[in-house]
Amino acid sequence: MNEYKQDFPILRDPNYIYFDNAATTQRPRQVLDAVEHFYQTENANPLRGLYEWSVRATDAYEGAREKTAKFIGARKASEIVFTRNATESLNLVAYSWGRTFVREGDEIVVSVSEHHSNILPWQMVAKETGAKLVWLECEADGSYKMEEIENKITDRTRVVAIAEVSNVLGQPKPIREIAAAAHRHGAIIVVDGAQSAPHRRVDVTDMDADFFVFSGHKLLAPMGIGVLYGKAELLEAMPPFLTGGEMIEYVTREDATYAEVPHKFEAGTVNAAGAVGLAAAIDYVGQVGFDFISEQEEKLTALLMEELGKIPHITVYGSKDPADHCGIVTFNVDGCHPHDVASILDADHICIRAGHHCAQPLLQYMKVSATCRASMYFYNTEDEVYRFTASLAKVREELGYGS
Amino acid sequence: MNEYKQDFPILRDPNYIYFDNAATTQRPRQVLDAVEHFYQTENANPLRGLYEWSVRATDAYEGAREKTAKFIGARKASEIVFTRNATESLNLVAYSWGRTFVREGDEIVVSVSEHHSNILPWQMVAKETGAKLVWLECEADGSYKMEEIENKITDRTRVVAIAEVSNVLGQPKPIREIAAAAHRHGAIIVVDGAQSAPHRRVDVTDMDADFFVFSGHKLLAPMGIGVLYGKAELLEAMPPFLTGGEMIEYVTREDATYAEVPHKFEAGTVNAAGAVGLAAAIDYVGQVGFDFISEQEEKLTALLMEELGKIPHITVYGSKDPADHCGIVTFNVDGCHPHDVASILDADHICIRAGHHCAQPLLQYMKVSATCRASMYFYNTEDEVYRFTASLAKVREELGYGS
Amino acid sequence: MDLKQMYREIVNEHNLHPTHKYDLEQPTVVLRGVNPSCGDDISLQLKIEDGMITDGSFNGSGCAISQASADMMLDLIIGKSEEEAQKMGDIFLRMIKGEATEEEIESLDEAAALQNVSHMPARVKCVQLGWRTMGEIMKEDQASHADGSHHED
Amino acid sequence: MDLKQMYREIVNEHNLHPTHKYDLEQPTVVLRGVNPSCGDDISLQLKIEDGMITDGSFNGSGCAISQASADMMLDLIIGKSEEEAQKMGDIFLRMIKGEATEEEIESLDEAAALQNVSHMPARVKCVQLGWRTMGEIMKEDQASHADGSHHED
Ligand SMILES: Cc1ncc(COP(=O)(O)O)c(C=O)c1O
Ligand SMILES: Cc1ncc(COP(=O)(O)O)c(C=O)c1O
Repeated sequence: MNEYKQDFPILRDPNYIYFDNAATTQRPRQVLDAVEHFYQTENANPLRGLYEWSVRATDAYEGAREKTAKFIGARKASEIVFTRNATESLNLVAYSWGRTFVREGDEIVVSVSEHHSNILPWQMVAKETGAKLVWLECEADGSYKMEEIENKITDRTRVVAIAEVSNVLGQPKPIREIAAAAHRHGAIIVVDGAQSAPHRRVDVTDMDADFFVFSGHKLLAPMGIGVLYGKAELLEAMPPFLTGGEMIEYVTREDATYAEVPHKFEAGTVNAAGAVGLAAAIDYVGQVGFDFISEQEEKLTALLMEELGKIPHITVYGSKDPADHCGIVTFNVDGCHPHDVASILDADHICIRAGHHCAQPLLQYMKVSATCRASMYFYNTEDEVYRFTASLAKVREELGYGS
Repeated sequence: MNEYKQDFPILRDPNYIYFDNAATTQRPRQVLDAVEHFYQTENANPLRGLYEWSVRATDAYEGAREKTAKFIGARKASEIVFTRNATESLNLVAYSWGRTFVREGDEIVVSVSEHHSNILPWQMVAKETGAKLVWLECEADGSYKMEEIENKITDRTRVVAIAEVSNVLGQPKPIREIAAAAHRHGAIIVVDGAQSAPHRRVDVTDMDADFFVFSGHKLLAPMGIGVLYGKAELLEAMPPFLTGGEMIEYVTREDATYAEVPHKFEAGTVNAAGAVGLAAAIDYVGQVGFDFISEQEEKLTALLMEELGKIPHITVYGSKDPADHCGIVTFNVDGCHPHDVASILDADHICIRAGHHCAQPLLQYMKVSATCRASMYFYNTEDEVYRFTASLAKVREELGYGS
Repeated sequence: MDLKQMYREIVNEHNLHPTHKYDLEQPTVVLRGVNPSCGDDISLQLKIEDGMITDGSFNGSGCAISQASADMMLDLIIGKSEEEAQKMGDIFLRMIKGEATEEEIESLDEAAALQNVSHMPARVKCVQLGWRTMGEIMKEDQASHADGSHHED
Repeated sequence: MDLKQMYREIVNEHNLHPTHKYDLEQPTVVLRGVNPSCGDDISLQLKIEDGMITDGSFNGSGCAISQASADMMLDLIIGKSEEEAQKMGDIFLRMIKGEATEEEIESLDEAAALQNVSHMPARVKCVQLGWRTMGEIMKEDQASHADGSHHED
């Protein structure tokens, strides 16, 4: 039994095995309580209030910003913009920075294992500006050779858009080296940290990311809060994206001047309660500690891969090294469509994902139309891994094969 | 004592008077519980899940969409797009519909009393497309003459962007007539319902709005969930706005085809818990009933205006008729800056707003740089009005005037 | 019937040993049906003569539910009139939406067992694929007939 | 000191009967300071001779706190050297951020009472307006001097 599990009300029911953490995590009591506490004691529209609740709401919101900045190693709190999710953060960069600073003939380097959220916005920028998308191709195990990186990033490159950890294969990329290559050629690097920030210590300053994004809901926080980190000088040079209340200084009939960074990018009433939940989640993760998180994930992944190896007719994708998975194991069962596999497992109250995982270019490259994905977090247990593999071992029989 | 007040944990402390409901409302126990229940029993990433929790999360999310559609009289649930707030909804319309369908030389009619969130996105569209902003001017009491409306809406008009209820003066506009004028000239009407949906029965079909937006947090729901209604044929003709996960069908390296409306407009992991909270809020409002809400607001407004009339040196803006205020009363105290007034009231635990209320063009037109605003909702009480006016009556003395 | 039972008793058989999965010799109409998000991709092939479905088959790939559902559908509609087939399709789709009556559901024979899927939004598209494709064929067919008759007026 | 007390005992007097609110005859430097969101708008006017602030005034409009704070600031800095004024400004701004020591705060005399405002984010810009404007004047002034001396080298 994992001691942390008790903090997660939904996980207290031992009948369910939740292995879809890369899609969204569960929320601990501490996060739910922090949000409740906000609504019960200081809920108000922050930032413009002249009364106690609004002042406290402002403090709570800006405090969450400070905490988030520290969490990912940003130099200043004002480099943190709160959004709805990683997808919105990436769109903000594409719409605001991309449409302004990318020119015809520029190249945007995107890795083939990107999530759709780090592909589609760049397809839009390419279309609107006349820039060209250039694809970083991965090896059979999902890794990227530095040679490929050095070849594709050139003086024509304006943006490198890349995930620190793939949501399909779980493999971390050498972001610091890729960032250095990008900067050598005068490009910026946009790092999708949706699958890294919950699992590894992130230091945006050390990796020298120009932009870094992640979603709260994949890191124990409530849905509806996401983060964009941007280097101060880049954020300052960018035009606003969404416009409206809270992000202005003066508005006349014809024009407007904008508030300072980061408020310039936070139009309309902010999700203060969501930010408070994120701050509580960061505290919780801090208490658990990334050492324990990595250790537990690696232990569970090693066990899972070992057990999967004992079941016939199973193909596991990606690296052979459990340390290279961030808790994500993607596989297929011969002759069985992933959706049927997931449905059969569901009958045993096991939650996994099946499909293209919002990474169709990668699956096209892997030449599979869909896969199963089990993704674990620190609150999962070895017992769950055993129960999962026991259930999976029966799937082919359940689907009519003579096992 | 108002029986509903007991449902709002934060309002149970009788020392505080919360009169900033136009900025954001408080949340009843029922809404907080619905969100907790979601996280404790069915939290998962909806829409792509193949297991029970995800199925239930999907049902909860899509159920909230159905409920929202019914709440505002939309014909189909698919005409409801969930966003973060009204501001994002308006930006979505401006970026997607506006940049695609507004042409050089077209006119965009905006009322002078609009909130910045319904002004700035249209300034952006005007700048990007070469269209022209045309201003509807109001009367001294904040009302709009049909004559002015008929004069400004012409065959050159492509969009009419207008709030059903002003957040400064509280005055409802004859949207049905304005929509008819817009449609006669082949224009669309974008209705900002941020201040109407919480206070009056809305029927988008009856008013014939092409787009209608509001924010959950001004209607008892959590922060971080907003609504865009759009007529099906308009939504279908529009390109997506944010792109990424969950809103696609096929993605290739060069291109993508998009999911059906409304999912086309909901990129990335959705805020299912927020939608669940909104559904609970709509249920709660349904139980209270708009008859009671209007009655209570009108009663409180009438009392407040009467009591304000007894205090010397006070100017109340807008209509003389309490029924024309949707609970919003904007005023100034001679010789006292609104920020000082709010600070003094805050010392008595009274929460009001002071400033430009994100409506600088209206304040420029009214020739004041800032005002005080008290905005009430059905859970406020006559006793609070008396205590508020008693405190306000002392403000000039507190600020050093011989009362 | 629980889900595993549904697979065991009905779906697997139709998926692994389909009666109608092959290319028809001389179909009068062929339509492709695709579920982009799952990758289900079938071609439905029918021979329609004088308003009667005299033969039919499907081919392609996809999950067990999409394949089995298409196979069961062909069991039901071969030998029926276009009208009857359309009515069945209508009942089937309503069953999946949870809107069909007991009696209607019984009329679908074996395919009635698929009603379980109505509780699985992610699988609804799979189970519907064959039926929706059939519905589109019928609609187009009628439209062209209607067109024809208008011309004759 | 609670907020009402702060108004009553200090702010109101400086707001309603400011000592330094008028246009200076021959300022050596004038700078406008604005808080867009509140509408506070002052012009700070100083006479600086040989590194000494020999006279000063402000004019404009705004909330009581912005006006009173500017008036109190002028009480403090007139007759002081630029350096001393800058140091006071630094202490004042740190006080509002909650980062000044007891001793430092005491050195601000009456203006120390404004520390209350540090708990009111919406008023922080008001209380800072005069001080920030003064700080900018000093910075520019030094920059031009530094420039000057460099030229002489
Ligand atoms: C009339 C009006 N429109 C739009 C908005 C913007 O709402 P939000 O800040 O929730 O996006 C508001 C509220 O501030 C409003 O009062
Ligand atoms: C690598 C990666 N990037 C981006 C996203 C998008 O995150 P969200 O859906 O929270 O915007 C995800 C998660 O789905 C992801 O795994």
